[in-house]
Amino acid sequence: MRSFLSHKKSDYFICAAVMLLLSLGLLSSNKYTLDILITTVYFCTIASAWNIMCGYTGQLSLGHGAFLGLAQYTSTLLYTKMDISPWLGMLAGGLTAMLLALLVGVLALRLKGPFFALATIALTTILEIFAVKFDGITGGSVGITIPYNPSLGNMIFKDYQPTYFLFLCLLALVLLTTIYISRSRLGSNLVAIRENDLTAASLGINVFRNQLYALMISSFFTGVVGTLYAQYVLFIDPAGSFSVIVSEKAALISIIGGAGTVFGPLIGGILLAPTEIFLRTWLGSTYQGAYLIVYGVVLIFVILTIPNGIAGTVSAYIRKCNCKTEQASGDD
Amino acid sequence: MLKVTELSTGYGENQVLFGVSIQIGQGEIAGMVGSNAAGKTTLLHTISGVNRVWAGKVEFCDENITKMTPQCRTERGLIQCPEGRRLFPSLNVLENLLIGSYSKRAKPKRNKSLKHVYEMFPILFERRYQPAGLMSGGEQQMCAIGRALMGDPALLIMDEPSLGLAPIIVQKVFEIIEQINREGVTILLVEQNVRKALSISAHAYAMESGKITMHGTGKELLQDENLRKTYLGI
Amino acid sequence: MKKLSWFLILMLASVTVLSGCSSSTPANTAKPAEVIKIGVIQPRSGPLAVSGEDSYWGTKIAIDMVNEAGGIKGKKIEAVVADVPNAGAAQNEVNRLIQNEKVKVITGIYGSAMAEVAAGICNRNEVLYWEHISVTDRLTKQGYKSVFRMHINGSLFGEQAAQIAESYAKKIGLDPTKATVAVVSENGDFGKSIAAGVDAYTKKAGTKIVLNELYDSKTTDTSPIVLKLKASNADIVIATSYINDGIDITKKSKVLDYSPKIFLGIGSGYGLAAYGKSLEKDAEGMIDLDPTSTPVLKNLDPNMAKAVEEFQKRFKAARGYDSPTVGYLAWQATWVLLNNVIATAGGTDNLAAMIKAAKELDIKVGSLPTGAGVKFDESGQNTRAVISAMQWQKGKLVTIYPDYLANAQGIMIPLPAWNKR
Amino acid sequence: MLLQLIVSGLLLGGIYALLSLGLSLIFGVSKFTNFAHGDFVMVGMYMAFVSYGMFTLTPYFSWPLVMLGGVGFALLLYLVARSTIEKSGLNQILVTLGLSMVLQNTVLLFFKSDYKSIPATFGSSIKLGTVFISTEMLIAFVIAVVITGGFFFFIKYTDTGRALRAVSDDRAASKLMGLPVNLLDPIAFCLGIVLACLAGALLMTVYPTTPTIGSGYNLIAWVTVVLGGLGYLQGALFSALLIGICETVSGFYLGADLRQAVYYVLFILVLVFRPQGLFAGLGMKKVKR
Amino acid sequence: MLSVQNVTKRFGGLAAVKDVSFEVETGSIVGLIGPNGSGKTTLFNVISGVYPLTGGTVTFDGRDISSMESSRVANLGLVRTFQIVKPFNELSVLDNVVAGAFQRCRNRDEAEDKAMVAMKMLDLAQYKDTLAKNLTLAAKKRLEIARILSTDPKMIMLDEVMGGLNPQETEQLVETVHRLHELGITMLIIEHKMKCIMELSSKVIVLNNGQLIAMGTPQAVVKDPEVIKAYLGADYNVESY
Repeated sequence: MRSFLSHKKSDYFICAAVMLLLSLGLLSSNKYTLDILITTVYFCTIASAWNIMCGYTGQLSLGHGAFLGLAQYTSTLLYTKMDISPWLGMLAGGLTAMLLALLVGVLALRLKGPFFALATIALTTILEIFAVKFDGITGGSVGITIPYNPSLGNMIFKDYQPTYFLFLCLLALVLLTTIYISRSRLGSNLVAIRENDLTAASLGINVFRNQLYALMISSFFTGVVGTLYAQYVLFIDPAGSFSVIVSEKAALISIIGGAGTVFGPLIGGILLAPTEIFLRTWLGSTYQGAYLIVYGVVLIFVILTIPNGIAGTVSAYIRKCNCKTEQASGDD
Repeated sequence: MLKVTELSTGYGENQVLFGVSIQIGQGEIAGMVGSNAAGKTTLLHTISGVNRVWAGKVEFCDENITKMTPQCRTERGLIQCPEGRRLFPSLNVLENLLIGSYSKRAKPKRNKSLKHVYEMFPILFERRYQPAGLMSGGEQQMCAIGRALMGDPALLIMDEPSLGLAPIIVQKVFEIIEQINREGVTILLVEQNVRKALSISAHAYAMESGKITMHGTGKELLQDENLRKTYLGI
Repeated sequence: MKKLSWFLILMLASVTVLSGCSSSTPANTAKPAEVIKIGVIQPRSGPLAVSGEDSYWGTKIAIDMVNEAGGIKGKKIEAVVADVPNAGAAQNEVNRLIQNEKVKVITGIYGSAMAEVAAGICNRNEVLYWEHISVTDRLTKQGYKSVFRMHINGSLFGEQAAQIAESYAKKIGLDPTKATVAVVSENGDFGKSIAAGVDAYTKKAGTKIVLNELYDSKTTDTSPIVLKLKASNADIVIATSYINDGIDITKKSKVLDYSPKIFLGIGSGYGLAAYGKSLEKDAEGMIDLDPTSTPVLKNLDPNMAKAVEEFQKRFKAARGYDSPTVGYLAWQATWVLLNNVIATAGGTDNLAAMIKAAKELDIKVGSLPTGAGVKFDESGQNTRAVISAMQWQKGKLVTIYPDYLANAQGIMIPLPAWNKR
Repeated sequence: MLLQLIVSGLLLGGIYALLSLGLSLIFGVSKFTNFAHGDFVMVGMYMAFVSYGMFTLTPYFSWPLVMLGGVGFALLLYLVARSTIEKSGLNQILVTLGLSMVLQNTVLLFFKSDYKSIPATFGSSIKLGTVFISTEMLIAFVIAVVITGGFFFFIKYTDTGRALRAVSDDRAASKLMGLPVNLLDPIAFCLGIVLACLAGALLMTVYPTTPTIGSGYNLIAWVTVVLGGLGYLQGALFSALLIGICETVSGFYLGADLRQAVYYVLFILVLVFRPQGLFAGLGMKKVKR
Repeated sequence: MLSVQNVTKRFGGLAAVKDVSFEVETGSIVGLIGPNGSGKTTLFNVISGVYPLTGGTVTFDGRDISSMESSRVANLGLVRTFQIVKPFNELSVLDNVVAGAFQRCRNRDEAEDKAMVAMKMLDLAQYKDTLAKNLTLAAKKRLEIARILSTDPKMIMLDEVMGGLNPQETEQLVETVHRLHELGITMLIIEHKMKCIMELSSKVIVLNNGQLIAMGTPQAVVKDPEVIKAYLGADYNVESY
């Protein structure tokens, strides 16, 4: 698995192919189809952003909802209270998320395994409580409805295609960043840290600083995609924004798809996001919660049988084949 | 008593032992020497059943125990006193000793064994309510040996019992080992203290790179010019 | 790597086909509308599922009853049902209903976050959105043309609650300007908007609020809240709670021997069957402010009375207990929607006609089982929605206020100490 | 007033102790990270509810049934999670998150999402000076204390208890000593989950339940375990009481909507600045990395 | 190049290394030997910054590195291997070495080239795409060396790289170490195989119970009665062999 470091052209090729395929959705004008696609791409993007930090360094964050929510509130408040265009708000949101990441990183990155996960969950919950408490600024638990004034400057559109297009651009950006990182020193350092932080440090890799960079990049993209989603749904509230569930989903999608691979989160998102929607539509109105049982069982099954995720397992298989052919032809 | 035939094992894809065969007779002290990473501890772990056997056979008292779980082996009196003591630091001395007699084999004799251990190591009685982690190295080693004795061993495997101890304590440890042996317990002793180990061993093996390179009586090995070379690598 | 890309492409293709399928199958039903399709959305999984499910059954029974009576102008009503546990799902499902199921009317939804999203999309797509429960003021304050709310909004709710408190205060000889009020509310939108309404009204009336405390409804132990109430020593307590915390506040009041002169509970916290069931004798005398769930059938129009009776029967059969307030609210909202709006507009094809029909509705207060009437203001808010005071008497919830809805006399006002109850 | 708050908090903390002891035990012995622990509290609550519904047994009497059910659920958890023990903690978290999803929604499917509660048996209180003590809570507390006492007796003085502590100290050495680690794992799971279920049954006497109630308890359990020091059972006990008191006191003085924030902040601070827990250093060895 | 002065490291009350002082001259190979548990690896950990030291100073290349983090020590050009091999198991051999090479390179191609040089030197080139966990122990040990080699070190510390290898593999590795030495890399080597130490090092330091008991040429050290006692037992009769 994780041979991504040595593949370059094929990564760009796959990336382009996937984007091309996904952009076929732009031909549709059916808002439901587009909504499914948007939701899918949204989760792909969040999961990919999550993957930059957690997939590559092996730290399990269940608190990306904190970055998401903070960015959503930043951009929405800038837009609704100060009339600053979401285009700027998006950037501001990403940056505030990054600042939060800096704080979280300094405090919590020395924690490992379940404790990092728990600390991030606690952080998300604390932010949710504060968002509810300080209702003078945040509107409290009622949330904020973003007025529907479609225009390019407001990043609100009558049809869903432009929004979808923006989501696609963002996904492409995150994927390209991931490919770039995976080939860069940062990426190499991160996987080294994931495999063994002590050894990594002995090679001269500053464990803390590299993880912090990754967390900041990851949170930036999480924030940006969060603000875009807020402009799409036109509504934010503490429970929805600072949601541990969203963080959990990002993690599960990445891991099922294959954490620490460029395309794992993409595969996970494309498989799981629509599945969830269809299961909910299919079972949700007849048996309460049944779709989540199915979802949960699938998760357990995948994690127990293919812990490296789909992409990991597939590329391990490919590697095996390659090795065989190499041996057969006896090259090197 | 213990017969290991052509044993191979390893970790992951790395083979560590390559067809090791040893044999220990009833009531004797068998010594095993070899440099670091020669595979001694791996062999002992495999005999105790913690490592899976890749190939070969382990027999104990004429019974094939190759695939038995560690606890089944303890039930048969195959007890290990591990390298580095490995006491349970948050348990007190008494509790550590009692853990030694967890097996069905040892439980009925618990009180007798405990008395015996206290007699052998009066210091343990004095410190019986002290957390084991807070004792000195020598005391810890006594406790570890005591714990092993609580299991009513037929064969006691001792992995580096003198490791990291002051010379005077080392002397004492070897006296104890001989004493235990006199009481009828067969002993497999792995030691870095070659001279001592070989001088009390009836039978001895030297191991290198996962293979047995020499065997004979303790005296023979001790006088063998090759041992010094092998062991010191000169 | 090539294989990986093939795998990806294959997957994408299958997903596209899947989504294509789901969007194309319902499109086949483009045959002449023999049925009238209505979107019914409720949170039926997730944390709001309790009341979501109750309100679903309210809506479903109303639709069934209309269908059994021959439908509207001979056409049967078809409910297209969706589970909407959160705002994201609302976005998705409402779009599905509008785009693929081609519904022109959507009714729901109970939860306010989902209502916000659903109402926005419906308005943009020129679909009638008929809210039956969510109380957040803002829903009807955004200039939406096709959004109507049958239920009372939060600030009106709070105002009426404060009014009721005032009248009871007068009854026991308290001077409203000298009485002290303590307000505790769960910190969700429900509690907050009601607290704001109470606040506004008491300011007008000159009553002093000595404690205005918010708390998290997920809280497990409410004794600090009760202790705060006790410390505030207020004459009147207005508490907005969900069921879990509502039960616990009452339990803790008893444990800590706290009884204010008047205790008014608001919302599902004090009115659900579970409240009476788990508190048994201790529920006696507790007052719940909400639209009534014990309609006085004899006060209603005979036809309506018959329908309500039928509803009560069916609800009990379906859910195993008497309908709580949300059931009635959902049922009556759907009932009005079908019989008074869609029937008048002659179907759902013409939005303008439906809006006109809704705006022209003029049903006097007391005509619907919860005592409400219907008259929408410009924003689409029903101005004739009312709340009433219900009281637990002998294990049952009876309505004691206002008089035209009352089926019993209020007891234990002011509340006696716990050991004298 | 403060005294009243502390007493209320203590009573609550007594019940929290049960769930955090269970979590601490499983984490200590099997090094298993259970993120579904709170859901077993929820399951325990439903078991108590069902026993009341079917046999009108109050939780004071239905606990044997709850224990039996708890063993069943523990074995289910063990079965699902067995292959992840001694492996990546990440997978343990994910598997238990998945399990939590399944448990919550299975309960939802069978019991619907309504709040279920059972009527109070006493519903009265005892007055001690200026302090009121709820009879229900007091009895629940006493039962919790008895169970905790029994648990500590078991863990301290029985062979199995000692073996559990030994495994928790040094898993590899325990194997070498011939302790039946494969058997002790399910025993730890059973004990831990049964404690959680019992906590649920006791909570059922005071609070209503709903399928999603477990997540809150899960976080509380983890907060207590971390505050108490990992795998350090007495620590979990003390910090459970502390959390209980913290909840009531901060709820009163800071505002009821900030009470959770208080102990989450405390939790993060302890994690970051004192990862060995609040009570470490009292003759306990430090947690190794 | 490396100067260790009065270094002490305690764990709790236990002194694992007591007041050890020695020098490693630029361009030399120094052997560090001693029986099990004598504190050799602890000394490595203290020098490389894995543990903070309790007392004394460590100077490398003229800079005080006593309280430096291990990553900074490595950046200065002092890197080490671990006694128990710690390859990045899930990465290919190339990626393992690239992780080291990246510490001195900006872009990947450069890093890969550098890694390939190191891998060729250690006979690993043919395993380029193999996952590190699938290597043999000998190859893993070489991988460790290749990985630190690719960081352009001034000095490397090898912790029992010959341990567990068969004579043939040992032979090859000794040769490799010789070649590295010819490149001008200073080395400090922990080794149990005295033969290797004798062949490689110009100076040998002997630790026992955390204390330095002998220092000198290998030939002198193996004849030192203290050393023989430490290794073979206190009452081992020196004359008797």
